[in-house]
Amino acid sequence: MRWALGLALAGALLAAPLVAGRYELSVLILVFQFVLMGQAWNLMMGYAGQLSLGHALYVGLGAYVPALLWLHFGVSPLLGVFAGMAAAMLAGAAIGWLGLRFGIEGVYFALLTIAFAEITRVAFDHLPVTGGAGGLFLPVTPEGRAAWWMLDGGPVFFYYVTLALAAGATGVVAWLARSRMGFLWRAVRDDPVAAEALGVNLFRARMQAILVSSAMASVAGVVVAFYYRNLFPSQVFDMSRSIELILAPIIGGLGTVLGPVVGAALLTPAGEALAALVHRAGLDAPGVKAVAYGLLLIAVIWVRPSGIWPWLARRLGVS
Amino acid sequence: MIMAELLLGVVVQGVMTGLVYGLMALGLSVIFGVIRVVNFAHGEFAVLAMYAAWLAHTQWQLDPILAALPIAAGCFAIGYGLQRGLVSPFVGRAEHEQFILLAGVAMVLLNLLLMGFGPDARPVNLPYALDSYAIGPVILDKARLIVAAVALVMTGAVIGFFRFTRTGTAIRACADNLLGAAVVGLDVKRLYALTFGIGLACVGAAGAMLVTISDASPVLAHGFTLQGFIIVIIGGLGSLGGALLGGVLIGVCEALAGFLWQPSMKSLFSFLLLVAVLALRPQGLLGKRA
Amino acid sequence: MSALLEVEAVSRRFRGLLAVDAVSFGVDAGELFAVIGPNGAGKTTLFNLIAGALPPSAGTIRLAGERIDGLRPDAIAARGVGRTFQIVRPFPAMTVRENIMVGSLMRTPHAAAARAKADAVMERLGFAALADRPAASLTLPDRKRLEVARALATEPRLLLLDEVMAGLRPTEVDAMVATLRAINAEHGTTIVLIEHVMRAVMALAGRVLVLHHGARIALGTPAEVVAEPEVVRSYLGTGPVH
Amino acid sequence: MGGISRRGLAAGAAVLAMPAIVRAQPAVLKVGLLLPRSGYLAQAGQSCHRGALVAPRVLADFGMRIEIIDVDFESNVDMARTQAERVINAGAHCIVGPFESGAALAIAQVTEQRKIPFVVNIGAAPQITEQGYQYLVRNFPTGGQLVTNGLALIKDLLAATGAQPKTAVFVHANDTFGTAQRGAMDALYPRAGLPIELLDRIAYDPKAQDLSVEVTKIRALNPDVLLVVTRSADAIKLFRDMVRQRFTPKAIISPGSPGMYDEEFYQALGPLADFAITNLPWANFNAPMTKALEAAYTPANPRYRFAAECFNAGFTFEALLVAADAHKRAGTTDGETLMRAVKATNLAEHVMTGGPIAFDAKGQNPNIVSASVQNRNRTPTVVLPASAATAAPVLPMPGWQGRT
Repeated sequence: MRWALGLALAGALLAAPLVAGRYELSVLILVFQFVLMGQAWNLMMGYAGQLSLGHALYVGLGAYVPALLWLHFGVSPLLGVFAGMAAAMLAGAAIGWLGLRFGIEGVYFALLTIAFAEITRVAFDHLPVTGGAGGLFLPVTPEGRAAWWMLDGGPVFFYYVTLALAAGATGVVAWLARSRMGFLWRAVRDDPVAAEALGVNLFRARMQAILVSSAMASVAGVVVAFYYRNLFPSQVFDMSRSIELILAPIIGGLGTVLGPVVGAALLTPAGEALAALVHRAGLDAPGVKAVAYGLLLIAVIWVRPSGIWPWLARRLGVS
Repeated sequence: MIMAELLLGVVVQGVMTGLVYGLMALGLSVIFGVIRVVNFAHGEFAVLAMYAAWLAHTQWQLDPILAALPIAAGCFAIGYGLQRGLVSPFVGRAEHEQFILLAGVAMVLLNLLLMGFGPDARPVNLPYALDSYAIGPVILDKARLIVAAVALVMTGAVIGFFRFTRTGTAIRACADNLLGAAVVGLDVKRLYALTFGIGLACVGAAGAMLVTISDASPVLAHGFTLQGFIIVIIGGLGSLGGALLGGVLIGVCEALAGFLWQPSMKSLFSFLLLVAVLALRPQGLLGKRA
Repeated sequence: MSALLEVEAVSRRFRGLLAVDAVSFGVDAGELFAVIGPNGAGKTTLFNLIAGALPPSAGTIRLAGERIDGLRPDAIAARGVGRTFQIVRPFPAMTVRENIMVGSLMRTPHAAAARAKADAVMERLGFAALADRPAASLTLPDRKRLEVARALATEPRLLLLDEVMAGLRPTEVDAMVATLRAINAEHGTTIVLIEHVMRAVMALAGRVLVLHHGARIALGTPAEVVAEPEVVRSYLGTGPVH
Repeated sequence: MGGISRRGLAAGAAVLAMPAIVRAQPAVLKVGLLLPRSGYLAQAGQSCHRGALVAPRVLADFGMRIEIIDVDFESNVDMARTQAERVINAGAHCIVGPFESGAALAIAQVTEQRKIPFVVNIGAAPQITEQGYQYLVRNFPTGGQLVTNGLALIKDLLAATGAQPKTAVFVHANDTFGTAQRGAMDALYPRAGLPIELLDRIAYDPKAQDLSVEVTKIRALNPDVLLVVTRSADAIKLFRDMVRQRFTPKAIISPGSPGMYDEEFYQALGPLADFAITNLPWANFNAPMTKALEAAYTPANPRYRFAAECFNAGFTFEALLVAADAHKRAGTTDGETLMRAVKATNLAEHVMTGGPIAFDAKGQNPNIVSASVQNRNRTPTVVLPASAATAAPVLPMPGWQGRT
């Protein structure tokens, strides 16, 4: 039953471009991006219990580094992604080291992550090599000459790229959740003192979580850079980005493999549907949609504080 | 000599601006310090108060400094109701759940304000808004001077309330030892609602005062929240004097960085200051060690 | 037999209060050893010093001849010291089996092996039926057993048990005593336990250390220490009431 | 590129040669109008939107029929892209918007792939027309063009008034637009041949709550002229603090930026807003189409003055005009044909200052010229070029004190 359901879903996702229009694909591409970023955040917060409100930093570095490498040296983003990963992990290591070395936890740690994202934003606003606040622009190749190894292509191409990345991220989370590392992270999240008494090295466990999470988030950056083909520090590193990407995992269900998937699959289309609904109802006042979206968030967290997926899984009997 | 005079002027400006920042952060500190809930809708409520002050001025020619009192009262009621009706079940729950709740509140409030007042900044033009005093090389604006003075008085009043009134003492007891407070029969829910109300009243008064310096506009909200958050952490969780001190530190730090360095990079320095405080004195400058 | 654990003149001070006062004792490998004393005698602090949760203010602690004082708790655990907490600390969002697997994963990198090990430990402690329950839903006695199971799963040389019998019914106490005895016999696991349930102490411990106000006031077989007048005065409460 | 313009010409010729029966008006042109009407760009987005709202009526009077499908992309690039797709699904034959360069480039990829014309109303990043997009045109100057024209007008201002300022400081917001302008200034100022020494360039954070230190810094340099690139909220703060710190430059001139002509600027500053000068494309009030737009705009937006809003409203209207005119000439809503017609645009009759609207091979309109607009009695007033001027420029500006 479970396998049949999973296979049917996989088949539907693979076949979607045959039936879905471009608009639907563009929404799905967004969904997959949010799944990827949400899974990265889910690993760090949901599994290792470290609250980050600065994940835009890793996404942003993952966007800028491959973009710059491609722009200046013609390096394929398929290679550049690893450089972006390294940069993001370096930033994660710095934040993690500070936080762990000085015992900065909880809300304080969250603020530390915000501080680093903001510091990076201001720094990038002033770096000439990144185009500063004026932005970094990736040239567009004419249609027909788009090269997949340069991560260039139409919506169907990006649909499959983001689908693969989202599925890969979910697979990695599923694997990690059952691995030794995942167990230790969850132990540290639930009770660091007890975990340490059993022999878990807190520093190492938490650092691993930060590094894996920042690396995964940086992959989403490559898509941001090469899908939109322009980067501005004030957009890429903005705190609202960090906040946007944590909504799906929380609403879907933190610390579960499918929570971020369910969250993204509900929230992004919900936002689109609200926009369309508001338009159709003739309530074309700017802000109506955001009010409705805010009320939706309040309602969901009120009714299902631990997220929709754990509840749904119980109802479906697939927990 | 000229440089020294200029620097003195810049530092004084930083202190004044910082006191305004501190005043803005006071309400966040009250709520965060007692209920341990980060009010992510902090900035939105400040903007709400700014619009209220704008309305009071355009409709009834009420000076924002006078309007601050009824606006604070209104915000108190909103805060009390909000805690009772919405936030209460989330007290003591995971931070991310509180976060989503209040981020949702912020989103609703901000966009209601956008729908109600539009995106254009709403100015309150007061006869004294552009007055300033020159004391030697230092120039002091009248509006900032008034707001800074109110910041000091208000902080004193709130500290006094928490120290010398029965309710205030009871609220502090809740903050220090929740279980103990419940055991000795304090109505924690009511006290928390009062605290949220008082916190929002501070935000309301601060927002109302702020229109003497800055125009009401929805785009301000995010900045207020983030800055308030930083100031509270730097000053020390639950320390009201700390909020003021944190504000002044940020104000002076940004003013000096802006003057001696590039102004567009000044926020960088407040974040670096924050990182330094987190690392070296995580409980904040005036906070008690946990 | 050589001493597995050697505690020498260990003290711990909390802001002027001497919680552990120059305590010395040794525990031999394979021994069953109890620490008793009235509330506030410093028993749990002593455990925290041995397990590394607190650094001692003075003195040395050796495990199999190597100094372990000042090491981090995880390093001490890695050397084979398992402990339980008096105020239980389960991993609430994880199931009972997963809780125990965290322990067994300290000795194997493979989740499957760790799972098998966890199942064996659960079987041994008699709560295999609870394997898939979230730890947060357990009753207090079951949580105490979970503490023991989790520590056991790390295959410790030295097991520090902090009041694991408290709240158990007499039959359950007997079962736990039997289990600990069996573990001790089969694996040669050295067990040091803090216990208020005298029935268990008498049945289990070969030697007993008595602490009072942080200081050692007696050390010997259960029968010996019970006979000490000072122990009786301080602990058993048969002396004059102060 | 030459090939493209040849193709464009051929297409234009083909359109002209079509028999009249085919050129009969098909169904109305549906235009997807993407603007940031909420979020952090809401002020500008709604300002543009006000101009667009009256456009169908005005265009109808000129014999062009359009229908607007409104979309608010919430100042969010993700939304800009998905909404572009949605609005095309909803039947839009072309897209107009989006006020912001990042969103423009996100939308451009959609329109390029779907072969739908995209007319950029406002967005100054030079890269928009440097990316080789075939389905994009921009009826708005690039940052470089703005600054070039802006600096040339400063020269004219000095000549017209006889003012001889010696020094200047350039102050700009460190955002996308401000940084682009800074880059243009760095490149162009030395070659502009202005007899004014540029003492320093100061970048400020547009998110800053307070600009008093920035003003202290300017005051310490004591320049004769303040060159500014701002947005209105920052401009208001800057002016208030100059008044408080009693610093009066001889002139405050923007070489091409919003800020000092927005309605909220006048509302907030009253008489203090006067005499500031902005050099940028402006509505040509002598043009019949401008008069028609103003006549429609004023009753529809009683709370806003067309004189203060004509920049956003004018460029947004013109973008719609470009689409409507192309549709009229092409006689079809088919994307490819429509785009050929857009590229062949040659509109002598329009709203903003400058020559006829036409696009070069890259899709850029090179014919836009700036005017010098000075605030007089809280109204932006064209003072240069003389041909369009309704008043003479005043330099140096009077002090803050005693203004009414």
